[in-house]
Amino acid sequence: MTRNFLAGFAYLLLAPVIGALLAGVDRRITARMQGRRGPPILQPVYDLLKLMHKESIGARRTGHFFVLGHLVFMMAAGFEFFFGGDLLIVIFAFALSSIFLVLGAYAAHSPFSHIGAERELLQMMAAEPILLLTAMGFYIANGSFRVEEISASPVPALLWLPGIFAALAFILTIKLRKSPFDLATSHHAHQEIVKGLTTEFSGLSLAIIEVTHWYETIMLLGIFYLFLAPYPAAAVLLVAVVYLLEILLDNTSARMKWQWAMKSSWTTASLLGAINLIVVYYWLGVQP
Amino acid sequence: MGERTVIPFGPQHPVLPEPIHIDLVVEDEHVVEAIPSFGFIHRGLEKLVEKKDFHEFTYVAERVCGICSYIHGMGYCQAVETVMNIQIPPRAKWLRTFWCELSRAHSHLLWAGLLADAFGFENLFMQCWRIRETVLDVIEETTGGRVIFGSAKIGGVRRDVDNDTLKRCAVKIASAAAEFEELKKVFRDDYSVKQRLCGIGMLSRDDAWTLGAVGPTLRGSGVRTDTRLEGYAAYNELKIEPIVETACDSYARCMVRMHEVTQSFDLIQEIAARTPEGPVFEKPSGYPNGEYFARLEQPRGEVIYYVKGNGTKNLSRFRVRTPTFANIPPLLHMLQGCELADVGLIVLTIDPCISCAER
Amino acid sequence: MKPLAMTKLSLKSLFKAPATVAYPAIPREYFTGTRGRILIEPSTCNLCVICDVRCPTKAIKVDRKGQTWTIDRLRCIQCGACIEACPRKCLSNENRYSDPVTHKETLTVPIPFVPPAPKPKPATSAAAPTPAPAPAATPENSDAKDRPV
Amino acid sequence: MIPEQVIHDIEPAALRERTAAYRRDGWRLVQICSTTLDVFELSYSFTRDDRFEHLRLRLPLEGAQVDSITEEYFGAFAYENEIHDLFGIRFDGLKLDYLGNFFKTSVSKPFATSMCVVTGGKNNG
Repeated sequence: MTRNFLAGFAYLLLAPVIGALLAGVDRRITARMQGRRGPPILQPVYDLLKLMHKESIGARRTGHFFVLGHLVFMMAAGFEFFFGGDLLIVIFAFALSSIFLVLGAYAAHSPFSHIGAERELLQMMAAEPILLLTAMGFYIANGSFRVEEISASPVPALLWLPGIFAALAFILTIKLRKSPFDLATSHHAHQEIVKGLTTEFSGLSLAIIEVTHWYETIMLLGIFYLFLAPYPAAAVLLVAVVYLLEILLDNTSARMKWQWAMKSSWTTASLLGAINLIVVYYWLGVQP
Repeated sequence: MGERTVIPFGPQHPVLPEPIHIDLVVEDEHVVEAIPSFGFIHRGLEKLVEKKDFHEFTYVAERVCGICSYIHGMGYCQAVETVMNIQIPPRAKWLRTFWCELSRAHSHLLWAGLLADAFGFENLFMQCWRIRETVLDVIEETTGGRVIFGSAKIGGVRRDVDNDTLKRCAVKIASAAAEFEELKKVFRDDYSVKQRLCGIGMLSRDDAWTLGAVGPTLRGSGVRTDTRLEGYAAYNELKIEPIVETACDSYARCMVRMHEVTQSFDLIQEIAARTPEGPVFEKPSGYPNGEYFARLEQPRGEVIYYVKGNGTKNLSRFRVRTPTFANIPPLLHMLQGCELADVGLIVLTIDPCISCAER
Repeated sequence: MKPLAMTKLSLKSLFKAPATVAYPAIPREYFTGTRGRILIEPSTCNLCVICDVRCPTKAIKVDRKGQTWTIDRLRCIQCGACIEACPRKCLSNENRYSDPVTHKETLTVPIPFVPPAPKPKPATSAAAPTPAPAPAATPENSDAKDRPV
Repeated sequence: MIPEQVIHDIEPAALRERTAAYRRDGWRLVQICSTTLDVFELSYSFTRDDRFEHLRLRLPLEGAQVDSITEEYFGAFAYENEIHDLFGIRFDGLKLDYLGNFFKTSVSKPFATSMCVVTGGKNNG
């Protein structure tokens, strides 16, 4: 139990640090793929420090509250995950956190952030089913929703759930806000709705959103780790490969429109996940 | 049926680095109405002709636009030369053509990058601009400037380029052309690019013609036209085949420009090999008296320079009708009923340069 | 139609040296003909005012009485009209841009020209068209007061 | 070959009719230009194949008014609004009228007088 708490607190402390470094490496690799030198690895940290010193401009104070909710529930979801708790609770807290950000975007009276919020909701609709499928997949393969028990299983989940793994990788693109799914808000404001969801946040609020995004990234990569949990080295390698592929995809694709985002995730990804689930269900002969 | 929202687009907008403002009335993401406003940067450059010596005005003409600057300066000179009945030396003609094609290549590459950025393809954007940098280097090596060439002069060109430099530049351009072919394939074949361009911003052949579209916008709608065919400068000695696409959508306009870059690269190499020896400048005498409409092909399309002289050192009227100005009515037509996500992209497919449209 | 047609190019770029440089740290190389900024060789100037007259942006001011030559670098468009017009070839083009500034200032160069005795003799020998080194001048703020011509 | 430039001098009243004829014959409107002399001189340029022709009409400086050709060529609205804002010429029957808000100029009708120099500006270059 103490170990669980330690892991949870380690997440709370280290996730932003690792997330920031990961973002820095991401920016560097992206730059090199584009033929540029790229910023220093610590650039995301410099950006964050600068944002914290900037004035927070917002027409309504409720925006700040929602952003705080976004952070707190994200931290809760990640804590629960690394604590080894229930995967379903992790997913629900995670969804709640995203909803808080959407509410924050709606709180400002800006057409850009409103359209961004609408697109974010659509993207959540595209992503949530797969997250639930993932939880169900882990349950069928291991007989438990608890992360602790899943990771203790001697057989890697990847063996049973390759379809769900692929579907989840698809969703990761949406959650990381990378092309082709950077339509609600992208990492740079070159979009027809400026910066969409986060247009109306500035200063400290924007800094909090940025930190939350780092928490989010680390937690999502944690789920990928779970697929190969019995072999830690291989699992870390797997996570790295997934992340590198995400960067590559970001650099080889245009931003798609919401219709395409919905269609592709509900057909390709959901189908992949659902078929995988059904096959495993009968293969294992309703084990639990 | 969603609620109607008005989304302001411009005059300062990250996707569109041009000061045009469009009020987009949207239902969900569907644009019901697009109401444009212009005139944020009317500088009255045409009026300046009454204060400036007609030789000095070349510098002003070059500054009508920051991207297609050279052809503005050269078009002005060509109009004045016709009024004054000056025959410029052949080498000057060839050098002008050389710089014209460099302008076209660099303008189209810049545009391709902006388009890629408009549909969220950052890598493609950076790669286009990387190749453009080679073209800019050639421009800097031959003229001394990167976007403002400062090489046009009434009676010829302001600086000669020795043949060794021309040859060296041709080699650089050849390597840029090879790299560009790789990028062109991405624009031509990539699934996500085609998803974003095909069938978007339709402009039928008839609409393009009656609304007065010019340049790649017109050629992308299947009209075979190119002012270079008239054979100004050294174009009468070069073989120009206008690039025409018939799909009438954004993809067609994009492909027209892509093929034109290749064409320009080929022309640049041909010109570098064929430029004749001789003087590059003939001193004009007297003052212009008379009027002339010069027509040239800018990267963005046909451009008109009207010059009216009254026998003094100041012209009584200089007018430039830039291609963007002619392409605004077709743009309004294309924007009706499009998707919000496509607005920036459609505006870009006419390659807008609002600053030169308003002068 | 090809999905992810950019993959090859992206991976190639990843393992190639970047096309950009760390600009201010590593200075850019200019071409010989780059139109950077205008330099003056004060010893050959005879304050003839032709550059002042020919400058299309009125960036150059020549004060015959005070014996100074002044340039407003922010007004200058590096067109080179003054270089072409100068009869003594004392103006030249340096292929390096002028330094960024935080406020507008002009550069005034004192001209040690001594007007010839009543009988003027055309001086031709001093016209050396070599690119001049940076002039020994002190930049100072000067209001744009009256100018000759 | 650079085509000959034919300029037809016409009466303002004949503009619509001549324009309609060009439209029927499949000409493209290239541009409309106004010049301030002792009168306003309007030039309408048309092109087809390798031909390039202009209609030239003259209007008085005071109370200049002419028919709009947006019925024939809708794209002409841009030129007509521009000329209205810069020269103050009124166009009757303009199908898309910006009512003087096409160009946002600090001086109204800045091009209406020749050699008009707006003094007092800091930048005299």
